[in-house]
Amino acid sequence: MSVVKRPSSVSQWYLPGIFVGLYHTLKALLYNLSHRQKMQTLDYPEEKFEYSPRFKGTHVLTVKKDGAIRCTACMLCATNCPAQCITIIASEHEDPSVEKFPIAYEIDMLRCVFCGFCEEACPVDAVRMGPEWQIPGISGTNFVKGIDFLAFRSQLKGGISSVLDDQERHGQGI
Amino acid sequence: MESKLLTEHYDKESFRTLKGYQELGGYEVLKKALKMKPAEIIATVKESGLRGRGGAGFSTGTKWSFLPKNDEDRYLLCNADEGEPGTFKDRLMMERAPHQLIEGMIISAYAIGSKKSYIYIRGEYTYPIRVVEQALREAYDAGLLGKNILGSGFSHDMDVYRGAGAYICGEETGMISSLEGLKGQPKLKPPFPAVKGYLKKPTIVNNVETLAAVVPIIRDGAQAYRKFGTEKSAGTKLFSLSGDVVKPGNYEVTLGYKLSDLINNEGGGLKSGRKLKAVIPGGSSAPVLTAEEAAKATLDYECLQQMGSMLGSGAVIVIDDSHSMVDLLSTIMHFYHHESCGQCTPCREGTGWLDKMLHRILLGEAKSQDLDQVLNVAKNMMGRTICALSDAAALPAISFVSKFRDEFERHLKEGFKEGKSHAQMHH
Amino acid sequence: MLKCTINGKEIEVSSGATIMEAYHKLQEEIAYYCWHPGLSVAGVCRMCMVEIEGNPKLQIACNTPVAEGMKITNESEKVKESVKWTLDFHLINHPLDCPICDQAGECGLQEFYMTYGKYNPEMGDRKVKKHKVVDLGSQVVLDTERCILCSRCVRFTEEVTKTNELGIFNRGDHSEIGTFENRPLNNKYAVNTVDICPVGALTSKDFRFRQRAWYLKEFETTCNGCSTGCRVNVFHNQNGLFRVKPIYDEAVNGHWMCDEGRDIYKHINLDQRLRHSKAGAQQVPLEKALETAKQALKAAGSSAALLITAQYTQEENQAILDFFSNELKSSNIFYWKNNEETFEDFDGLLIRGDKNPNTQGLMNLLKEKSASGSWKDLKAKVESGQIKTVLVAGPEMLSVYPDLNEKVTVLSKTQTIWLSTCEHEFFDQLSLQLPVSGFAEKNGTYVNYAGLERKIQAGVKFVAEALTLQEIVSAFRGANVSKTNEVAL
Amino acid sequence: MFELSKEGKEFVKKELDRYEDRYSAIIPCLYWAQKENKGWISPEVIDCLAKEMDLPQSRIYEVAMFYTMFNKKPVGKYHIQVCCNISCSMAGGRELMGHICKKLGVTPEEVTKDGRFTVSQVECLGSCGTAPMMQVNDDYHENLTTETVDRFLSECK
Repeated sequence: MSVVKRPSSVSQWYLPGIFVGLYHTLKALLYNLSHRQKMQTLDYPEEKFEYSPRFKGTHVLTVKKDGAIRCTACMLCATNCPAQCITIIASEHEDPSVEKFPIAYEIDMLRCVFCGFCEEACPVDAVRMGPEWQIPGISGTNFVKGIDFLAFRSQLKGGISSVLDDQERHGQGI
Repeated sequence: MESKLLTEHYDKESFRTLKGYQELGGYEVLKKALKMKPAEIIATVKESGLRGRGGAGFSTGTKWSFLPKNDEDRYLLCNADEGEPGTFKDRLMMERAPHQLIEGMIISAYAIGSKKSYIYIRGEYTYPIRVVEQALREAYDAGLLGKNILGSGFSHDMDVYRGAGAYICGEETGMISSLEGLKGQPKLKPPFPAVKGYLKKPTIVNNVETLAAVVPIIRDGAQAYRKFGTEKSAGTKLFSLSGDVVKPGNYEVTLGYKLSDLINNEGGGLKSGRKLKAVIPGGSSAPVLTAEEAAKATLDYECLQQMGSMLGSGAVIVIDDSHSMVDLLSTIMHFYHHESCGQCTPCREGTGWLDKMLHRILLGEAKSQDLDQVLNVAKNMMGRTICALSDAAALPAISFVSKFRDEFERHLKEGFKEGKSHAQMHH
Repeated sequence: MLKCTINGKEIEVSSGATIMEAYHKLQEEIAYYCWHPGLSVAGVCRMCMVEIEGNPKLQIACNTPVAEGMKITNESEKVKESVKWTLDFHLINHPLDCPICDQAGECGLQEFYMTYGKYNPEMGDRKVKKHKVVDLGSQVVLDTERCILCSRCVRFTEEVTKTNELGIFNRGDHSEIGTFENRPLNNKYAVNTVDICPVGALTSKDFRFRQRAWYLKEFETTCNGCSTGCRVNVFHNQNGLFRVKPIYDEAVNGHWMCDEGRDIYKHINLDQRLRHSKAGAQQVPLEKALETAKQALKAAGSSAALLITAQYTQEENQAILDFFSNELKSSNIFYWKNNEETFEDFDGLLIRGDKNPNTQGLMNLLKEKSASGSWKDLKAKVESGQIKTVLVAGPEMLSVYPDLNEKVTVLSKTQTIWLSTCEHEFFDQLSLQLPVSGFAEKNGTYVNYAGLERKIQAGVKFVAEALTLQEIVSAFRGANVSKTNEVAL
Repeated sequence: MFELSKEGKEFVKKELDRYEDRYSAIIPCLYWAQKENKGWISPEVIDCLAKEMDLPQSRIYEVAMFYTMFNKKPVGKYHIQVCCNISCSMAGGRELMGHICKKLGVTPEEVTKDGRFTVSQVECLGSCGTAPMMQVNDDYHENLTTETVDRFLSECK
């Protein structure tokens, strides 16, 4: 059977509790003031936390070596997405070796649950979940992000190249 | 005993002309045959045990008896496509004795009651085509062809059709498709050609040598023909000997003749200082025999069947120890990849796959699992297509790799003696 | 009749039937590509291998005739291994570009790969590269790398349309489907080759990249393109109708349909539809429009006229004709016959000159009502002023009515109520337009040229205010047609 | 534009009635047309034949592309076809072909600059007893050695 432990009478007094609390806060304050580098907190936004590659943040549309986005508009991500927040409009590419590409690829960031199903479904490593998650905006902002944001936003510095490139793919005869 | 039933007078120049041929007893057998009843001729051929000389070895008499008994007009086709690598006997027969073939065909046509026959000759044989066409003109002028042959009331037309370069047209229904002006792609069986062949009419397709052999059979009778050869493989056959022998060429020997005798006596044995490594007994589609097996083999349908190979078209290719089996198999696979007609998927893709694998093995860029892969692919190609080209491609692959496995393994380790450039030129 | 057992199930087939027809009749699962019930047997894909008791070698089902008491199975290990390898042979030179292939989701290779496929590809060598995105003609795009050379399309152009545009060129694994240079695949049944192509080698230009197969629902109906009345499947989802494919129908269209019929989905989509009733160019609420129409017709009484086209179902014709003869007691019923000169044409297969689905049906009803007036009579009466109010049951397929302009200019002078499915700027000259539902939005029956009844069903409902003629007639009879704006997709 | 000569047209007419089925005349007519079109079958040839024989182009094109003896590319005056199959490769057929290509300075299937020669590798020509061998246009040259080949090449004008 369990015996309930009652707190001792001294700890029920009001003042000693305050002083013990203040003591710990001052101790940490003084320690941090003297050891600036060891502090855990980051000076956001100048310093940002480095998330692990597996972190499921804002989507990234990877690009091919020639700069065009890798996505072939095969709709597998849109099909696999539980929140159905990806809309893609495919169209014909004039280069017959590319054949099909998306003229519109939009993800509704408010609906997206960041589950990563789209990343798993993609056969050509065209969509990935990036390390950042900050998508600032107020009620008026458009949270449905298109290709420009997903593939060429400034943080991506010109686009992240896909693992699978056309020439390699054809080269291996797959 | 003298076993030259067909090639007795091949050395005489005049044998090619009608006059020369008739002086040596030509077209007498035709007169005799026209007096006999067609059924009697078929019975004699069946009794003689004559089997197809083109490659399948199917009993000719039985094949003729598949024809429907009604009076629907039917065709006799002579298969002179001779695409099987290593075979060059039909060419010799057409160049030296066209009338022998024509006479045999008229007798066969009379036996099966056909009013029209074609001789389908491969396109590359321009000279034999000229010789046969000349012989046909002579026969027509002499009243041996056309209306009411020799007053017997039987009329028959014969024509030459020139092929255009496709190994697949050596296959019965492939040839029929080619004759019908289509791509030479084999037709689905059933219906078999004897029931619905050329233009959906009953058709009999026989090899040049088979039809020529009808002449001695009718002349001397079935029993005289049976004296040659073994109990199940009766008669004589022309063998095209080639490869590393001193005297390659065509030799007519009785069936059941020992393979080693053919190589050493007729063929003059191997070139000096070389040892026999392997023999391909029946053309490129026959599984290869190792030197030991070749020593025991006799040239007839049954013995080679038991040794896992086949008599095929009788093209004996002798391989001595100076040649690499890997190189040869790669050549054969390239041949079948080039000649597959592309209709059925297992053969169309399988021959390409085998060819690429063998090329990679030849260049040494392969592991020993690839050898198992070759066996696996070959086994799963066989027996699943319309015609036997996939078997003809798979059987050599299986026999080469399994019987000379050590040489293949050694090749993978040491690489190709003559170096890569030689192999690359192959493609 | 022959009896045989397939996978243990007893079945009786007519003599001379092949094993494949027995499988087809029994709806038993068997893998095949080159066999097609409407074409000759090619026997080249070698997938439909079956094991027959007493026969050591596997036989192809599509060419082996059934013999009495044959025991056939395609579930034995030997058959599965054979199909698995043959499928692998199909796939070793296949480009595997399913992401950009329209056939994904309904592709024969994917389908049989799931049931028979081996999951680790063993072909390490370089694949054969062939021509991709080949323009075969106005309707069809070809990709020879995806092509498995089953020759269905070649046999189609040889046996059905007899136009011989397609052929298989070269030899071995370099063989390619194609047309000769200046003879593109432009016959009127070209898109049938896209339907019968089991893989994504032949894709339709009209449907190219517009939708994924697994996003589409389908419903069965009858094509309203001409009086043949082919049985078709319409593919749609919430964004609209996307394509039309034929369904096998013994009596009328067999396995095929024509290319014109494939465009009948276009006029149902919202962009071409008349969505609200309009008075002239002014949009008018539905109830008010119906009210004014009712008053006008009631006022005109027996001098009101009806101009009807043969584009409506039998039930609709019945309702509107009864309304005119019983309620309005008017006998001014006129039949609008379009493109008279090509009316009796027939191309030998499916396409008929009479571009209305229900001509026969309407003729029967008009004969009953003994109304034989034609457009000329109405035009004369309108110009002479005898008729002031005209109700026009306008055509649904405007493209097959080239004389539309003439009718509208004449009728714009009087008070005209024009019922139309689609929008057209000419109609703004008329006094009143009412939206009517298209063939894909209503149940009903057409009667085709041969008098056969051809059912259509309401698969979708894109325009809330669109009514059928029965609903309009019941509105004229005072029923309250509360059109909620629920839209069935 | 390729146009059949007068006797070419007669030949086609004769061939069309010679066989039971009009399609059988395709191969003989292709041979004739190839001779008249300097040794190869161009699409114009097929167009002309299709009009002449009143047969679908695709069928004639299929036959032309299927058989190896109809050349799909222009060939030189002398079309050297070296056999590299089993017996010939054992007798050095491939080395011979390498030698000819090097001597004429041309890669297989291409035409030499002066338009005289084309070298191509072909399958078994049915002359394995007299390996190595080659076919030039219509006639066989057997039991070749590099000397006999060089002499033959120098004689060809």
